[in-house]
Amino acid sequence: MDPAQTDAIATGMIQGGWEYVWAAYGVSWAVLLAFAAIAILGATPSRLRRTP
Amino acid sequence: MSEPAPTPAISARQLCRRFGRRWAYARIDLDLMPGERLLVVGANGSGKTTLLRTLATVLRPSQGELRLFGLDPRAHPSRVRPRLALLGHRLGLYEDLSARDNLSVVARLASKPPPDAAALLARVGLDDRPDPVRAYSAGMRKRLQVAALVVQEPDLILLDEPFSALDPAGVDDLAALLVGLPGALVVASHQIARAAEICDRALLLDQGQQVWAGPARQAVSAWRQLHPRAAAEPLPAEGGA
Amino acid sequence: MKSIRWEHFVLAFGLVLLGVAHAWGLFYAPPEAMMGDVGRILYVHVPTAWVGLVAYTAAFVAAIGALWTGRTGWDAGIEAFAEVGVVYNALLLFQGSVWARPTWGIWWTWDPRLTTSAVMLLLFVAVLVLRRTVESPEQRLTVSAVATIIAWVDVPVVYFAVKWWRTLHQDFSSPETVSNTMVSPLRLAAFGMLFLGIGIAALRWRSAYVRLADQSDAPELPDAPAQLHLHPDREA
Amino acid sequence: MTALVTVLWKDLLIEWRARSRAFSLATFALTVLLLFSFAVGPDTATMRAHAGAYLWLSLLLSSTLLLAQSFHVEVESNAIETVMLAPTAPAAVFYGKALANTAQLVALGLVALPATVALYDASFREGVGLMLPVLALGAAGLAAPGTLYAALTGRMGARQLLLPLLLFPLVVPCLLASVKATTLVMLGDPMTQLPSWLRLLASFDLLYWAVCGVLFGRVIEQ
Repeated sequence: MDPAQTDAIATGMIQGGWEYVWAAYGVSWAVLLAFAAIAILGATPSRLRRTP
Repeated sequence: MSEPAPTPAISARQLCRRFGRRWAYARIDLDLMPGERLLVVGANGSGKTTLLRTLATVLRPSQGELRLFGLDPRAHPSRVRPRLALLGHRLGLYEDLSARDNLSVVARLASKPPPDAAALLARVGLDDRPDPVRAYSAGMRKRLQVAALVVQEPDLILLDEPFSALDPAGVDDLAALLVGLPGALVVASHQIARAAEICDRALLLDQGQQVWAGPARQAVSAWRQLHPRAAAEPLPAEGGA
Repeated sequence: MKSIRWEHFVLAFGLVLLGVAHAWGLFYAPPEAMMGDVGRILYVHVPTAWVGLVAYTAAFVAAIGALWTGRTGWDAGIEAFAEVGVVYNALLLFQGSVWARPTWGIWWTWDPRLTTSAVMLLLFVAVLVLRRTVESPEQRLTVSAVATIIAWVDVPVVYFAVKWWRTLHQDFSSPETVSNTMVSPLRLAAFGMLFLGIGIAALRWRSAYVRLADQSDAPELPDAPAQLHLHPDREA
Repeated sequence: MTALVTVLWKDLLIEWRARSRAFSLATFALTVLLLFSFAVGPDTATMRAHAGAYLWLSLLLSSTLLLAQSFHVEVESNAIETVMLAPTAPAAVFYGKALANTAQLVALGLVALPATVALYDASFREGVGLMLPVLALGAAGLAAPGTLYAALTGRMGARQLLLPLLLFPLVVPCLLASVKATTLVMLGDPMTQLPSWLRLLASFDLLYWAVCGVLFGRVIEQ
C-alpha cells in the first residue's frame, strides 16, 4: 500500500466509489444532451413557422 | 331628456373583443343616453352575450374605447360598477340560499338598504319560501334574477335574454316591470317583437358586427331581411324559447 | 429563414465548457479530502443546483412581466425557464441521492437542501401541469404566472422551515467545504452549465412563443360589413 | 372593510344553510383520523407520539374539499360575477373568503381534536388552551394559499386533482410547523421551542395573506 493511500485511510477518506461518480455524470450528461436535442429539434425553422 | 347634455350611460368606440384568435364582436360604436332603451338583435353566436358582458365590465374589451357614465371602467371600477347590473344566462346567485337570503346578500354587496323581500318577491311573482333556490325551475330563477336586479337600483341595466324560460304571463309582468324602471336599458333578445315594444332603438348584429341600426319598431323587418329564411317561418319570439 | 441561431452557439459553448470542466474535475483535480473520488460529483452537482435556481428565478421574473404586461413573450418565458428549472432540479435530486449513498450511507435524508429541492420540484412541476390544463391563452398566462410567483416565494420558506426542523436532530457534515484546487473546475463547470441552460431556455422560449402566439395573437379584424337598407314597405 | 365583512357573513351564511355538507366534511376528517390508526397502529406509544401529525394530515386532506367547495358555490351559478360587479375590491373578497375558510378549518380542528384525544390517547402537557393559537395559525396558513388556488382552479375541469397538486407542496412549511407545534403542546415542551414554531407559522401566514391578497384580483378577473 502506498503511503498516500494509508494516509487517506487514516484520515477517514472514503475509498473508491467511482461507480457513483460515473452514474451521476452519465445520467446528467445523458439527460442534458437529450434536453438540448429536444430544444434544438423543437426550434427548427419548420417548427418555428407560424400558421397563417 | 330635458337636462342639458347629460353624460351618456354608454359610449363605445370601435369596441372589439376576441377569444384567442376568434373575434366575438368587432367595431362596435354605441351611444346610450340615460333613460334610453336599446334592443340588440342577432342570431346565436353573433356576439350579443359577449357585448353585453363587456358593457357590464365582466369582460375587458380587446380593443377600442369604452366609457360608462363618462368614466373608463378599468380605471374606476368602484365608481362604475355600483351603477350597473347584468341579468345573464346563469343565475348569478347562490344555490344554497333561499330567495330572501339571496336578495339580502345582493343588497349588502351593493351597499343598498335591506330590501322588503316579501313585497319584492311578490312583485316578480315568487313566493317567499325558505327553501334554497337550487330547487327552482328555470322560470322562477329568471324571476329571482329580476328581483335581484331591482334591489341593485342600477342606472344601467343589461339584460341578456330576459324573456327566455318565462311563461307568457311572466313575459308581460317583466315587460311591465322593466318599463317602470328608471335608468338606461340594453336588452339582447330573440323575442324581437316583444322586446321591441319596450325599447326605443335597436341594432342588429351579424357575426359580431353591426349591420343595421334604427328605431326599435323596425327591428323585426331588419331581422327578416338579414335572415330571409326566417321570414317564412314564425319569428323566434313566437316560437318561444 | 436561418437555421443556425445564436442559441445554438451558446448551447454548444456551454457543452464544451462543461466538458472541459468535467474532464478537469474527473481526471486532473485531486480527490476531495474527506470524500475521496466520490467528492468529484461536486463538479456536476453544485452547478446544477446553481443554474436550476437561476432558471426558477428567471421564471419568476417572467411571471411578474407576464402579469404586468399580459404579453405572450413573458408567458413563453415562464414556460421555458420553468422547464429548464424542472429538468435541472430533477437531475439535482438524482445526483444528490447518488452522492448521499457512499458518503452518508443512505439514498435520502431530510436535509434542508435536499428536502427543499424536492418540494421545489413538485411546486414547479405543478406549474407546468397547470399550463397544460388551461385552454384559454389569457387564463393560462394569469394562472401560471400566479402559480410561479407563489412557488418561487415558497422556496426560501421551505428551506428555513426544514432547516429549523432539522437543527433539533443530528446534522450531516455538509459538502460545502471547497478547497482551492477545486474552485477553478467548479467555476468553469458552473459557467458551462449556465450557458447550456441559457441556450436551451432560449430555444424552448422560441418554440413556446410560436405555439402560444399562434393561439393568442390578434388576428386581422374582419372587413366592415355592408349595412342593411330596409325597404320602406317592410317597415312595421 | 364593510365589503370584507359582507363576504365573510355571506360565506358563513351559505355554510350554515348547507350545514349537512359541513357535517359530511367533519365525518370525512374523522374517518381519515380513524384510518391513520389502522394504518399505523396498534402501538399506542407510536400513535401518541404522532397524534399531532395525524390531526394535521386529516385537516389538510379535508381542507382541499372545503376549499374547493367554498369556490364551487361561487362558480356553480356564476354568483362570483355578481360579487365582482358589486363595488367590492377583489382584496376584500379574498380576505372575506379566506377568513371564512379559516374559521371553518378551525371549527373542523375543534371537532377533530377530541377525536385525536380519544383515538390516540393524546394529552396536552402544555395545556389544551395553547391548541387554539396553533389551530388558528395553522388553519390560516392553509386557508390563504388554499383560497387563492381554489379560485384559480375553480373554473377548470380537473380542479379536484389540481388543487391538491398545487396546494400540498406549497404548504409544506405550514404543515411542518403546525405538526411540530401541536406535538410540543401534546407531549410537553421542556426546551421552550413552541414560540419559535408559532413565529414561523405567523410569518408564513403573514407572507401568504399578503401575497395572495395582491394576486387574487388577477385570478378572478377574466
